[in-house]
Amino acid sequence: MLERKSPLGGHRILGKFGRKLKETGVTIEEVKDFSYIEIAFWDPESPSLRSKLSELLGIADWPGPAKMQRLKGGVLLRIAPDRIAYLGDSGPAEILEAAVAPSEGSVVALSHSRCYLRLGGAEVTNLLSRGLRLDLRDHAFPVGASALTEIHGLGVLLIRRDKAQYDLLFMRSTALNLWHWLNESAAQFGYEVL
Amino acid sequence: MARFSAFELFKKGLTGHKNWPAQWRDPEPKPAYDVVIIGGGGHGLATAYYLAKNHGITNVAVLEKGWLGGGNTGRNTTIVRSNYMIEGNTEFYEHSLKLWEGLSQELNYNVMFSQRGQYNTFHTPAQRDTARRRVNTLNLNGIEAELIDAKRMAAEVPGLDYSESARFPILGAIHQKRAGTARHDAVAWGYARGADGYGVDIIQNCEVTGFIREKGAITGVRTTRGEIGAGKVGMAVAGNSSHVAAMAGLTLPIETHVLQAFVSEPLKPIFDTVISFGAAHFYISQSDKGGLVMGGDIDGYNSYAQKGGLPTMEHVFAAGVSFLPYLSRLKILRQWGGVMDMTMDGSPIICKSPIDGFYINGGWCYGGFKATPASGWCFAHTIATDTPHEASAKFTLDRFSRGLVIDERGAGPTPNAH
Amino acid sequence: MSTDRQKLRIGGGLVDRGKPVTFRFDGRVLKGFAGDTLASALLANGRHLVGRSFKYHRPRGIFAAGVEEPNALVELGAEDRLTPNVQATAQELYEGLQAKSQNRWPSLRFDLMAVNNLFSRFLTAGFYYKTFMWPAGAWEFYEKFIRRAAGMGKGTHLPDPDTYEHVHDHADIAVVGSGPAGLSAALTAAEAGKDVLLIEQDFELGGTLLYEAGEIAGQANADWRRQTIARINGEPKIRVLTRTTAFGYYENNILGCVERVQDHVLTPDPHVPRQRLRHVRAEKVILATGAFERPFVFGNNDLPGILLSSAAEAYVNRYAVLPGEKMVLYTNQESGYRVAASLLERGIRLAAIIDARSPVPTRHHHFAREAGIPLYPAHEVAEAKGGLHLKGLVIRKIGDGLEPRDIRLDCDTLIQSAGWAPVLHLQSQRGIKPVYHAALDSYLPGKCADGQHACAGAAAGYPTSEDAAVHGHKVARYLIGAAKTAPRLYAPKDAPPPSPAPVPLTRAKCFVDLQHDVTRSDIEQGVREGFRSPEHIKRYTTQGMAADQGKTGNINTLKILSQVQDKEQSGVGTTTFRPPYTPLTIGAVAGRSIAGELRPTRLSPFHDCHVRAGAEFITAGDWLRPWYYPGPGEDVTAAYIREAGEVRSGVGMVDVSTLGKIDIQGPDAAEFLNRVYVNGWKTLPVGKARYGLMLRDDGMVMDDGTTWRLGEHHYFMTTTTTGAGAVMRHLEYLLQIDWPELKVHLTSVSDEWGGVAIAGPRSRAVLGSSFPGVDVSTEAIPHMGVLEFDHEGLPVRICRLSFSGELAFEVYTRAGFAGNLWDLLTEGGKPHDLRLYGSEALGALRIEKGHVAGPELDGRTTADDLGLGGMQSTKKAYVGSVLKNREGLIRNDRRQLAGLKPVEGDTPLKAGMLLFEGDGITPKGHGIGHVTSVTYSPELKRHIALALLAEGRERVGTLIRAVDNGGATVIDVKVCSPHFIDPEGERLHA
Amino acid sequence: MLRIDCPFCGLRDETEFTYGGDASRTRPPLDETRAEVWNDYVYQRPNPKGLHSEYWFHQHGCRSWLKITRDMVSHEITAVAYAKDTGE
Repeated sequence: MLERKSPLGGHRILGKFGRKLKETGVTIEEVKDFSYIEIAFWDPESPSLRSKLSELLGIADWPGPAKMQRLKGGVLLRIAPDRIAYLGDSGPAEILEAAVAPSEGSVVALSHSRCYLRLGGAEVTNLLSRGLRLDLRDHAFPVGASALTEIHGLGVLLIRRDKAQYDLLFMRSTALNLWHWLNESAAQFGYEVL
Repeated sequence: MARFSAFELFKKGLTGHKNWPAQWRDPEPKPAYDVVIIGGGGHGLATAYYLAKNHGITNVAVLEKGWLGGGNTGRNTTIVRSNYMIEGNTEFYEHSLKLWEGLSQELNYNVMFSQRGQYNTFHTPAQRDTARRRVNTLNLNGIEAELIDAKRMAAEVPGLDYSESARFPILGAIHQKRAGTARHDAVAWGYARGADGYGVDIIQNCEVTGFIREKGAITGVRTTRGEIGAGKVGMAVAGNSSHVAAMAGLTLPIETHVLQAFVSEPLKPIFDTVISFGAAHFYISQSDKGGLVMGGDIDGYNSYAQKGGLPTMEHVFAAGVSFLPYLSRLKILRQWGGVMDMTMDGSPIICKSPIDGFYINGGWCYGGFKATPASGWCFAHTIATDTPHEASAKFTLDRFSRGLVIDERGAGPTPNAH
Repeated sequence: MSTDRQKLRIGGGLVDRGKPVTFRFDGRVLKGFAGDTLASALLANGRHLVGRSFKYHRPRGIFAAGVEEPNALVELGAEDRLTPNVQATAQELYEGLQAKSQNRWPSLRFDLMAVNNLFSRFLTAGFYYKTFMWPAGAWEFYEKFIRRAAGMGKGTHLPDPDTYEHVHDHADIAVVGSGPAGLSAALTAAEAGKDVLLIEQDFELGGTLLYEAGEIAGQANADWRRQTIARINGEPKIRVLTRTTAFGYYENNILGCVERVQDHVLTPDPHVPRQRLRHVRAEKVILATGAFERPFVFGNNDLPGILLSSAAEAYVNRYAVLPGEKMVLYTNQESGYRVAASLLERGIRLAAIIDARSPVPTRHHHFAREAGIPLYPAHEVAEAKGGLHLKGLVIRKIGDGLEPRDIRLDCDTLIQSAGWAPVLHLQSQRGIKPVYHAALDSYLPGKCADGQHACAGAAAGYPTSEDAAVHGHKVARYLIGAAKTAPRLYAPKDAPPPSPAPVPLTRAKCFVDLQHDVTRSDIEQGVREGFRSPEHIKRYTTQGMAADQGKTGNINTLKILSQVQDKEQSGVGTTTFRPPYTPLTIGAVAGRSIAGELRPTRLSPFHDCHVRAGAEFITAGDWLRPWYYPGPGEDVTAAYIREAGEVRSGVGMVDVSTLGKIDIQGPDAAEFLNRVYVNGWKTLPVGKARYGLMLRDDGMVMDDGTTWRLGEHHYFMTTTTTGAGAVMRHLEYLLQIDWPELKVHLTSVSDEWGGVAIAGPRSRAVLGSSFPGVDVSTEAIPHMGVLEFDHEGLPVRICRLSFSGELAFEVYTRAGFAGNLWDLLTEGGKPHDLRLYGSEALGALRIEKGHVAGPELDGRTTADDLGLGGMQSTKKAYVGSVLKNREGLIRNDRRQLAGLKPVEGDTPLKAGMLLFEGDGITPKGHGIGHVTSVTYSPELKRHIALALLAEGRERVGTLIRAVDNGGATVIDVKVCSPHFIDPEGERLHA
Repeated sequence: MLRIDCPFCGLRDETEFTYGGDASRTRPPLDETRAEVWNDYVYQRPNPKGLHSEYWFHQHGCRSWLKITRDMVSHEITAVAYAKDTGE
């Protein structure tokens, strides 16, 4: 098995950085082994297609706009009117790739084009408000919400995993710009790269 | 009209400045004029001035919906230069610069044209090649300009980020010595006073609400101060060209966009020239009062609001601080916006319209202020003689359908990209 | 030399005597306390003179106690933290603070520039416009002196060492200002369950409650403030931002705010930004911004020692500082007496009260009598007397037909209150004009039609803290929907008619704009000269254009305009308030997107490989690309010539990952391509690629690239590096807007795939050794053939295509495996001496071959101009197919792609040279073309170039001239085909 | 700053979008050969000082092209829809 190289490369150094505070405000962890695929449908509302895929993936329902649907090994996200994305272990990705016929839609594997971080800590929402223009208050962006948006001029896919945990998926070629922004912005809270 | 001079200033100073007359009259509109110019900004006033001065046409009214000079004339970053590369633009802007050089004396009004030079930086070898083409074009058209390297630039302009490791390293610049800045309001006032001196009626608070037509031709205008007959009607209403032309039934190849400008707190001399940055849209000069006058890109979407938004301001200053890191600690006093006609090729329009009796001057994009004298000169010529002036002959309305666009940036029919 | 004695410090106040602070002003070591502003600390030390005015360099002192201060501007800090034009009245004092006075030379007390004052009668409004015109071109000479004398503080050319950031806030209700109205509004909204953001520019909450005497609900202001703040601190729904100024109010209820995080410490924590620009998005906004006190206009009203009465109250009650020892009040309304009473409460008895009203209400007479303060009813101040400080006043009885009789009053301080001006800057920024209310002689907020915001408290005209607190509460209830109707603005039923502002008869200067030295007579002169609109007056006299933007002067200007023109004040109009409300630090606006982060820097997945190989990099669009790989002692020229030669004679490898890549799928993909490219796509078989050219709608070339057919309904498109984003957007536009009937899906895969080109006669051999077992023969992969396979887990896509004119292959893999592919190819290339080449050599090779790139695809060229006209199908319609035939685009004299060879082969050409006929006539004008791309051709061992040349194809074989340096350099060149090497494409098909 | 209520993503700042210009025009059919028709489509703009129909691309969001009605003076947005659904 070849190992997929992270675009963060040697720039991701483990340890504690920034302000020395009693509590480390933010944690940053890179998720390295993941699958990310996007499936665009010709008829995204087709009930037969939905039920077929829901059954294959073992989920009760299709994710609504800007929502994530947890499934075994990953999450399913509705990222555009005619498009869903899957993020997680390779198993469901392979099932989806095999299951969608060209007459139903098109599948594009994009795992290599993305960098994937998991952010946590008591100050994580505060940190994200330095770059995200979205309303991250609990009622506006609850656990389970997802959004395609931008930070620092760079497109990101954001998922709220938990009250104080977010996933951030962004493009490989500009990953270091986002990484620098994240490190500089997190310094005031004290942060740890896990 | 009292002639302005140091002596006059001295004399009137002794009597407490009680004897200065009004710089222009405030007449009631007459029933009809030989020529009516819509728009009392720099371009309209200059047109009236040159109609009178160059063509002897003095029965002229300039109609201004607000106060004269209240549009883009007083809302720009005051840069004057003539470093345009594409045929049509090159000659026109040089014609304009030459007029600027004698304007204060011509108008007997100090427009404070300060030829402190302008630098246009480049940051990649490809940009240097384009700069070389531009400089060669200028030089071979008799316009002084120089391609200078980063070393010389660093010696002449301190405080920029000249490091080779900069994200957009400064490789050099086009330098035009004769370029500079002028006091924008004074240009409108000077032309107004000049035109008024020839008998032109400048009528403020007079908005045009429609056109009077006879057999298809335009023979006058309806205004908030009544109907005014006109032998010819010229329009110079930057930002509102589409709006006014629509009253005449014309659709133009123009979109209106807002361009912001910014001025800093007053500072002792800290920046002695004019710079436009080649890697991101940002330009800067320092006014005589000490404020740094800065600008950048248009906001990017059609707008008639004379104010801009935060995102563009942030882009402008991200670029500004990247090139002049010392700007960071200084402060902005004022943010404002002007609405500009952006044409589909980035170049202006000065021509007779398809409607008899109606003449168009508009579509100035970023170039309006520096164009003021030549715009007035050429538009007056077009109105007076019904033929284009050679310096503006290419600025026709039919150049689009004929494929004769003057696309300085090569951006194509995308107005917000010019 | 240091002194601990703060001679004008008194008891009480809110300063922290447990925390003494040492600071410097103009080099002198002085003491203050935590809780002081720089201004209050200076006053405590008896220093009133702080700066010099803009034009006449007259001495100026402390005038206000807040952000409306026009005079007390100082340079703060030193070296790279030097910050000019800081308002001493708004600057929190901190240990180690260093400040300097400005705009004076050689010293503050003795300023030689004050000579301007002597000539001031000639330096009135608009004087610049009337002189300095002779001789022509001499303006720059005069200008130098004028510029040196103008300006205020000094900046530095040193880069700012501090950082700044942006923050995005969301709230149900944003409250600007924490005076009585703001505090009660915030509390009301929060208690109703709303998320509230309370924004205060000061370092303490409370606004006027910090110093003003008064009562709210039976409690003293100070007590009410303490209790309310305690409630606010205990309310989880309220977030409080102090030291934060709402500087701009934009569409969609967005407030631009700047938080001064570390402007009150000497050495900032490097991990924390100095300031934050906060974008506050609130559903509703409450503007509890207070009011500014208005000064009077009288002779020498700029002398140090003359200040606003509210400022005096603040200095006494909040900062425990006596502004002066013999204070006189000049007023025409109620609040002046409130201040007098407040001072009296602190044991400070005014030396006199001058009241411009006639008659003065009886209660004020009573007050003055009981307090033992001489009252001068119906009197005006004609003129102030003094040098560097106020020494006395000349006052007169106001009245018709009275022989003016001067009364001289000795004093060292004048506090004045001519009325109030609600702070309407933010509302006005939303395009809502303030409305003049004659009964109040003041401007009140205009109507907010959309119900998104409201002004509260003093900003709505309410004069007392109690009224303001009640109004704040009501406004909050209205905006959260608990009350149906908008609370009224202040409209007292029995308001006394305002007394007209006195027009003093004096020869002394009566200032309207203290910072810019604009006087009443400047305005009168402007009006005489025809400048009647407030905007004209502002521009002609520069009133309101100083750093304070006329916060205390604008209304007096409007009053004077109304008097001079004998017009109703409501008909005079106003100037427009624009952001920022107070001066805004540029660094905060820029945030973190500066320098290396101004734009993203895109890195190829092979980036580390290039670094290891010693590449020099260059930017291409947002990308960083290997420019060349220097050998020992090589510069870019030596390196690219070697690299290009190695490709021609052997084999080389170049990174092509920066090309835009688009995955195209769907049953209508072929039809789609057929519409967007000029050439035909219906017949391209699976496993083959084709070069395609796209036009814009106007018929100009937009982009080019190859598109590979991977499957029945599956294509892989490449675009140019710089065109990638625009092409993707353009294609999505067409699919979503114009041709939604086409079943085509697009996905950008630019970052998913990384690739290299292997070019040169031995390229096939490199592939052979790198992928043993894969058939790379001509039969298996012919010209434009596509191969997809998996090599030991490595997914590979290969297409045989060439940019260099040599036999070449583009080899792609998934980006995370780029390093693996690199290693595999380098290893496989070893036996064949595989070399690396960068973008410069790539350019040389494509020029030799006559391929067009950026300099030729400049947005002004047609396919025919580029010699690609033959590609354009005549059998189908495509984007741009109609407009490309406009007369101007098919003229014979258009500039066409041509090759150039200098007659002397060792003479280099330069891109950007202009071309002229070879007729010997002095070159002039735009010429007949220009050189677009140049290189030394290792193959031909000479310099060559591509050009866009009028009738270029017909000129092949003729001699023309390339001109540089404005005509000083003229090089004879021969026009040739742009295809310098292998015009028949034999190598390509080898 | 504009805020656009993307029918898919919800209310977002203008910075996530790319402006696509006037949406009152309709692209002529591909087989339209009259230059004047194309010329009008490519170059002429009504540019009203009032309600303006325009395209915006949700570049950093769902990548939908939207058709928006916006007042060019007040910048108030009165309608947003997928461009796909508003075609002829």
